[in-house]
Amino acid sequence: MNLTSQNWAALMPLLVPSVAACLIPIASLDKDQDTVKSVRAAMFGMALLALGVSFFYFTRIWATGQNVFFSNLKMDRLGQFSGIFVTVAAMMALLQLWDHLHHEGWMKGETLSLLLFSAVGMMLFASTTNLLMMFLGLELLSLPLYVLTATVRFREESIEGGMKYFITGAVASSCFLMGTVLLYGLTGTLELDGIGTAILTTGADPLILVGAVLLLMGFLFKISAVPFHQWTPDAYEASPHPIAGFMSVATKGVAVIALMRAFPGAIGLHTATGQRVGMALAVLAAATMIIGNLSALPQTNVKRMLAYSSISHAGYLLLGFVAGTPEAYTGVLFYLVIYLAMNMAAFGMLTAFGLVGEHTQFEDLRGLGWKRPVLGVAAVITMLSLAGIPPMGGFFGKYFIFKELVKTGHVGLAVLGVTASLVSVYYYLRVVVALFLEQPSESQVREASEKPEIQSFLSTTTVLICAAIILAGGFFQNLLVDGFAAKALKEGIEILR
Amino acid sequence: MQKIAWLIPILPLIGSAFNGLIGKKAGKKAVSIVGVGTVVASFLTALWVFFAMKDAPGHRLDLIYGTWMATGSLTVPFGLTIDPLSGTMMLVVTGISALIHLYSVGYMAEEEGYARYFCYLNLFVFFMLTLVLGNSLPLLFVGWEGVGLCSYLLIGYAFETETAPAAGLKAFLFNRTGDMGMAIGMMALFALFGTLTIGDILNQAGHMQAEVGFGVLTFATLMLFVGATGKSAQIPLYLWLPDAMAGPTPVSALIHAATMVTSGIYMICRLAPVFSLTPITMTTIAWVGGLTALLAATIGLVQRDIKKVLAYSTVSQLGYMFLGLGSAGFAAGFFHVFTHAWFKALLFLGAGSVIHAMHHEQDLFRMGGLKEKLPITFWTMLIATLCIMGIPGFSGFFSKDEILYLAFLKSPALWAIGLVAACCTAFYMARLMALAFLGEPRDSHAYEHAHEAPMTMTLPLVVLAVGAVVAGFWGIPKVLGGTFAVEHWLEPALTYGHAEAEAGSVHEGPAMMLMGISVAAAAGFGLFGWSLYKNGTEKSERLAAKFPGAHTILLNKYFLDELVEGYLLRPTRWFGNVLWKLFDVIIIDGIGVNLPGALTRVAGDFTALLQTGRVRNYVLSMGLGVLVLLYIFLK
Amino acid sequence: MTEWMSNHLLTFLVFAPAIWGLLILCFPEKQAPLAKLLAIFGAAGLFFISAARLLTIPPEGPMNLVFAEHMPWFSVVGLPVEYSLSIDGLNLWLVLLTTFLTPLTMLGTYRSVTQRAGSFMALILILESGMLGAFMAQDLLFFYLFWEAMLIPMYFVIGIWGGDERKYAANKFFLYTLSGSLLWLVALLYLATKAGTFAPGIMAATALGLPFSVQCTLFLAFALAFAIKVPLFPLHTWLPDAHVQAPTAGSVILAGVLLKLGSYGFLRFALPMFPDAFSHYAKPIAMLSVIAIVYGALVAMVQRDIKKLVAYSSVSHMGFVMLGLASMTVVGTQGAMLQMLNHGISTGALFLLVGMLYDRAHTRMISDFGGVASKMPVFTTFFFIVTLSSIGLPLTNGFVGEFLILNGTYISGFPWGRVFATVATLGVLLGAVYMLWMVKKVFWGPENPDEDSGTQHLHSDLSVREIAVMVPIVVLIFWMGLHPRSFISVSEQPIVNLLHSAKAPDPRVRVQPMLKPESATKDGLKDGLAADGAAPAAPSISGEEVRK
Amino acid sequence: MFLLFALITIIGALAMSQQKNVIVAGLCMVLTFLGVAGLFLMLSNPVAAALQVIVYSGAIMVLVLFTIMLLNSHEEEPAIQSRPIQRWVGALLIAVFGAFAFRIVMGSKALVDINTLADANTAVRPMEAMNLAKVGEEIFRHYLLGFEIVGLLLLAAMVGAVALTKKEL
Amino acid sequence: MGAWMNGSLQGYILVAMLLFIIGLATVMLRRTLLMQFMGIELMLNAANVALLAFARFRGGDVTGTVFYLFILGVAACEAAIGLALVIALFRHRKTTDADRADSLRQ
Repeated sequence: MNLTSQNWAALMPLLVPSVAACLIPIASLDKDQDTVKSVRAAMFGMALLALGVSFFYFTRIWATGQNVFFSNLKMDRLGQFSGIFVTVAAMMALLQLWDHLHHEGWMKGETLSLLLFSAVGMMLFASTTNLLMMFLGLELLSLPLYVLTATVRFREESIEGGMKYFITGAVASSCFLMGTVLLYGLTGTLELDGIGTAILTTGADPLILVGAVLLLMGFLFKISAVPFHQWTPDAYEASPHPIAGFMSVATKGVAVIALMRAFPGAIGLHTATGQRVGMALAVLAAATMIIGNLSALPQTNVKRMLAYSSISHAGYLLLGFVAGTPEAYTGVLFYLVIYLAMNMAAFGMLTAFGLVGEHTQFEDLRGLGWKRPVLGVAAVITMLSLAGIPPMGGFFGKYFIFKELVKTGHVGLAVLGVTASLVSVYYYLRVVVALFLEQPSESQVREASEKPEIQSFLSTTTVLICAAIILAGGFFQNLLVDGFAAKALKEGIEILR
Repeated sequence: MQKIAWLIPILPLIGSAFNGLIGKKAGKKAVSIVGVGTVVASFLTALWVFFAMKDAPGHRLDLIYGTWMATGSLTVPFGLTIDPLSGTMMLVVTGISALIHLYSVGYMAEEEGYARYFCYLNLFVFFMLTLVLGNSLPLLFVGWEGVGLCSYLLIGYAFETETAPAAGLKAFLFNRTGDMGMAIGMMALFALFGTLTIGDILNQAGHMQAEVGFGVLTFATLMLFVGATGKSAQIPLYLWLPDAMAGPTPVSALIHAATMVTSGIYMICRLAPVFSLTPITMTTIAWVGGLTALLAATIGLVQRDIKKVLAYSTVSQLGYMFLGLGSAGFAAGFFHVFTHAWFKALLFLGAGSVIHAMHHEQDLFRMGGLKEKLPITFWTMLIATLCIMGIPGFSGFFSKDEILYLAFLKSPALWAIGLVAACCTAFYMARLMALAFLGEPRDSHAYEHAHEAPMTMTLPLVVLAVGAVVAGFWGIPKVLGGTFAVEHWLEPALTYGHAEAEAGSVHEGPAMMLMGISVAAAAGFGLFGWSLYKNGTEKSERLAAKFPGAHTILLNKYFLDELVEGYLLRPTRWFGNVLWKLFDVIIIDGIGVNLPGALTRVAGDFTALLQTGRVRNYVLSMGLGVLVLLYIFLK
Repeated sequence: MTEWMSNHLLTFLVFAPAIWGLLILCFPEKQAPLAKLLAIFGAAGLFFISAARLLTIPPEGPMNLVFAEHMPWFSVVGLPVEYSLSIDGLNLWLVLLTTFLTPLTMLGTYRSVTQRAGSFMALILILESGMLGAFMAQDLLFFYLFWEAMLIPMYFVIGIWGGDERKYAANKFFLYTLSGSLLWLVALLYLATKAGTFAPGIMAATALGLPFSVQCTLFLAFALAFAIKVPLFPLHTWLPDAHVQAPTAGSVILAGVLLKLGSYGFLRFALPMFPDAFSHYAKPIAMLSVIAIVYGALVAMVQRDIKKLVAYSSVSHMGFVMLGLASMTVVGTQGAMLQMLNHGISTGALFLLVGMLYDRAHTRMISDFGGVASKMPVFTTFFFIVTLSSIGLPLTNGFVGEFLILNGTYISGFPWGRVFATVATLGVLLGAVYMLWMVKKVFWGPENPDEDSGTQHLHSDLSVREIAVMVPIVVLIFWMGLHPRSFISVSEQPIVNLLHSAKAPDPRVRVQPMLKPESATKDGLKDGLAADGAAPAAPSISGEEVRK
Repeated sequence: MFLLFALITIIGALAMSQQKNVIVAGLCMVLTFLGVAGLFLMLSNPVAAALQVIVYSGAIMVLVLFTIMLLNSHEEEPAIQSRPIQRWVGALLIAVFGAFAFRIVMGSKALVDINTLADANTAVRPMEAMNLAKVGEEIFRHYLLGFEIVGLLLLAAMVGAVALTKKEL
Repeated sequence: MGAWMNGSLQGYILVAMLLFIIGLATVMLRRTLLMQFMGIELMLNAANVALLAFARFRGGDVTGTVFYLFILGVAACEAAIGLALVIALFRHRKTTDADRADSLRQ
């Protein structure tokens, strides 16, 4: 088998992290890794380097504007977009993980390896149109995440969260698989395009629709749309903060992109099936926004709040699918970029403030903003962006989606969306209130004085970078949209034409 | 050269600014010079302008200095109008003000807030002159509200006491209630005429027919009259004036007797051509005036505070003026303003002199026998008393009689009311004089120290006394062979804009008889009061004991203050509280704002409950989700 | 640099404070005095620059958009958004009011904030940017951005430096305001996607083509957002909380400038974009305004906290503004315009003065005072003058505004105009009732003998700094009262055009005043509304309002 | 034959899902797997059948049973809090799904079409048994990446399992 | 019915569906983690049955078998991770009852 340079180019970004993922466990065999920082640094360095190289390759391909491929791996613009997306998220998670694992006092090389595996799975998941490969990508991204959720395994909640994620995730994968099989069986192909054409030509058999439902459910589970969302808060709470951030961002992102490939990309929107998908997504998006936002209100734990918030954001993202115009999908991609920054910053903030273990309640954040003002301001920017207040990027994400929603006549959904985001403002402001408007309790002050100063240079840096991206999304959105998101769509799945 | 008329109001303003900003540092002497000097200068300018006006064609000067407001269809210039009406009023205001400023120099000499006092007083003159001279209703309104403000400030001059600020507040709020009416009236006139310049309004009014029934014009004039009742202390807004006596006595003399309180009458005269188009309003004015005259006079019968007596007397006299106006006797009403200014200012200054001598004792029942100690005061006050009683030869007689005569022409009932009020007036004035100056001293200590006031205070008394005697001869009624010159003089102003001047009132029939009756009644009651109180209070107490009910009612001023407090103020406050605590806090904020918030919270608690923590339930909900999707896809 | 300045004056005005503020935000806590000084100098400098540059406009005569900057900002797939700032007769004085009040507020509260004072000043500067941007923005999305962004610094000002209930108040302020503007956003998007742009002129033209019921719905969405900001009864309940809890500077800015944005929004956008819907809803709006006037006054009357009293008086005064706008007459609208400035000056000054009192006595309860006049004569004088302005005494600014509004409403030609104007006059009376009642309790009478009372804590009269703050305000109070034309003449022509076209039956005339000349020709309205493109002849106004 | 294997499969599955004892349930599942293997045979796919027996019935089930033994928990523990509603909703949902599946499968025209087409084809040219060589060629020609990914997946699972259960932390 | 005896496509698909639903029911209704785990295995197997049936009736498509092999691998991986998680949880709680692991909720 001869591999052309194009094939290599498509393969390299996946290959490098895979190799690193295989090597890291070997390094972690070193017994001294608990005590010798250099070993840890070497492992982190290796992982970071691998991701960095991968990122570099992606940007290289992006710069040339080629659509490279290897077998079923389609590194088109959309794939490159998701690759950049995943590598950035993974790198940020890695940087935060360094701090977090030091705060938690537990460090294992396997974690890094699994993170890389998962990242590879994500890249694959989002850059193939073959359902079989998609399934494999799904499994490759999910299985390490189950374990990553349970990383801090001396905490029983951690294991519990992993277990819950595993069971629900396995059911969802099985459904995805069953859907794939049904579609394969009834259309005779595993390629999404072929399936789409077959549906168009032969019409939608009920069994094909069942297959489509099961497939859709697999995506929606990863996007954590209601009612497939219930694993989300538990898994996020269980996992280390950077992993939770990574899960919320990267998993959701690639699931959205994969869904984009599957539905508007293959089945098409104006077919009868496509319209059904739109209707279904409208219902679920509404439910997701409502339940996600409402459930976030009474939370006392910041991580759970952020989990519900990520659910509600899934609702906004799905609204873009409901609108279904090319502009709306561009908006969705833009939203994803901002969402990456927002959630990595939100979870990174917890790491950067040095909150560990059970101490992720709102009370634990009290007065921290004044203690570390720069970080506090970044956190505020993040929260306001999550709430969709201009001039933060989060507003424009919502703006692009709602605009198309209104344009396509879904005014009711748009009203629901803005109302939901009004509710969300309340709980995001609670973070702001805790950071800046409240004084720490006396016991907290005492505890803080006993503990050594928190070292979190890396995670702070990531949070600041994220805040910068958020602000850039607020002021230079045309750069992001036209230069990045729209290109990914236009030259990606051709739905812009 | 007439353009310098702007100096007339501005000079006192300069004085006020000087006294207010640097008066305290400059010392009392400088304050006195500036305070009095600017008003005197203003008076002299006014005289000059007055004569210029007399020479002007049509006895009228219209001076425009610029534009105040101009937008859309509304243009309000800064302009002064000097015609016989405003010219006379301007002279009265500046003249009497000058005298009272002079008087104040002596009266207030010991006061801490000397500069502040003169600041306010000068400011008052400025606003009063703006009111008088302003050529448009908004400008008139500036003075209208401004004098109210100065009245508030001067009544509350002793701000560190409990009562004075309260009285000031009361005065201001009653005034403002009237101002509200005034403002509405202005708006109505603006809507009607499309302008607020008095000259233009009167020009247009001249071409209109008298209104039949209750129309827009009647509404406008009634509202303006509401304004007049506030400023000129008529039913139902007169309650503030007696309380206003908490201010220094010169203030009472100037503001609450001679000038400000007559501005209501002045305003109606100013707009006489408009008012004469609305018979309903005119009748209302007459009746309100007559009833006020009676009501206040009866209350005045039993007051113990020397200034309160004079205050009710003022209210009563103002009622007379309105009675006159309402009976279509604009000239007569204004004539009474003119004469009243002299003798009432004199009465107040005299009372001030008494109070000054008695070390701020105001209770008549603690005075007595002051005739020897204060001869100038006594004699000048006696002249004023005779004036107000309406004894022939003194100014009050001429003006009051004209009003009573016109009232009779309007309705005999009004005349009867006026006559009763006149009798009461004669009685309480005689009572006042007798109690204060005759009999034995009832407070020997104060009596010992009593002494005649300094020059600055007695001089104005004398000047005013002369004025009070002479003023009446300006308007000798036709029935006595006079020409009622005042009417002729004011005619250009009162009939301004009318195509043809109305024929002057014709005197005939029972005029002499009516005059005789009223003079006799007044003299009779005066003598009755004199004799009753000449030798102390015993006789009167016996008389009061015979009519305990009436006495209590009168002593408590018909309980009107209590009624206002109980049925107006307290319910308003209660209503405000209800609005705040019930409507604002509970209904809008609670139900409208916090309830949705709380409901959202509860809904959030509920949806969070769905998260049971059991993985089986999670799978179940996923299954339900699939069912929903299947339903949507296969339906 | 100077050339850049003259070409980009508006950009400079909008963003300079924010950038300055961000710089100051970087100062460490220890350098707070320096930071404060720099902030004040910066704000004052901005005022002088703005005044010097903007007041070159000829005071009389017609004026259209005088200072303007337009450039495309982002036009992501379809809907273009413009970076569009301009200053014309409608917002000139509001802009100047903002730049004027900000340094004065900072100076006035120089010593009030002790904790993290540098950050406080910086936030005020950032807030100033937001307000200026909102006043100048001509593109509706751009306007919306500033409108929302402004909430953030204000939220922190209330939330960090506020009173005991500050968290509740700040959250309430934020959520309340946001709740209105989010629905507005949907309406905005609806109209913008129909029009294909956020330029108000074209949007207005589009709106006129929509069915009347849709116009009404859109108008209501606009009105809701603006009415909450104003605040119009019954959407006012955030105001007392926010005012009472906010630190002095916050209250001043809130009352002085922020509230104006609501009425400005009505004038600038809601009225010209939906003229029919506006006149359709003029009666309810006017009725709510009248209720607000009387209601605010009645509730203010029973307040025990001076600040809360002033807050409710704001409700009453802003009711006048809305009444004037609802009258749809030149006189009334001009009155509203002036009343906005008046309220900014007078109520701002009142809050400043209450703040000065609070700084000394640490209480704002009316019952804690009494006889303040003898302790602080200078303060009393200033307070009294401002009170007079607030109750609308002639020759002060308050009178002119209220007078024009009432007259404008009375002659509005609406059947309800006379009744509402008459009832609204009650507000003038009640205004005097609650203000002077409070003045009497606080300033007059014997000194409060209670050891713990506020009066006994007053040890010093106003300092030179505080007098320096109050003097310009007092000067303005009289200037505006004596020569209101220097303030409203610039808005005369725009308002005449606006109302003329709003009432005109000819659709071509109706959207004219909102169209920039170039956009009318360049974009070309698709339905040929601007076919002739000629500016409307200045309509005669004499016959318009006087109805015999 | 088909019916037999199908019944074995279904009955085994049903029995498994109703068993209280986990070990018995595991054994029932082996039965199911064997039934499935039979079905594969019916589908002329002996390779799959063999793998089914070896990997599922052999490896995976042994792993499961091994775990059961390791944990020493055979019996279902008493419920901590009975929530019958959840049970009933679940059961109802399953019933609905069952009925639904039956209706859909029976009503699907596409299945019938494929079936007839296949029958027609078989009539022409008998179905040959699954060819390993062809499978290998398919894997390495078209699904090489997939093959690699499965390899990665196995490695990841191994690393993960080790990370989770390694004795010392 | 005759076709049924010989195994028509519908029959296979029906069996697969039922197997899938029984697996789902096991996950949904049983509390023991291991039972749920076995339910998941059933669901995967259901997919296998359907897959191979389709492959057979689609004219012996080898892709189906390839897919089957991959699923086999995936199932093994899931088994490994799942059992590891069960063991890890058991170490903490000494139970395999899924309902008892509900410290994360709301």
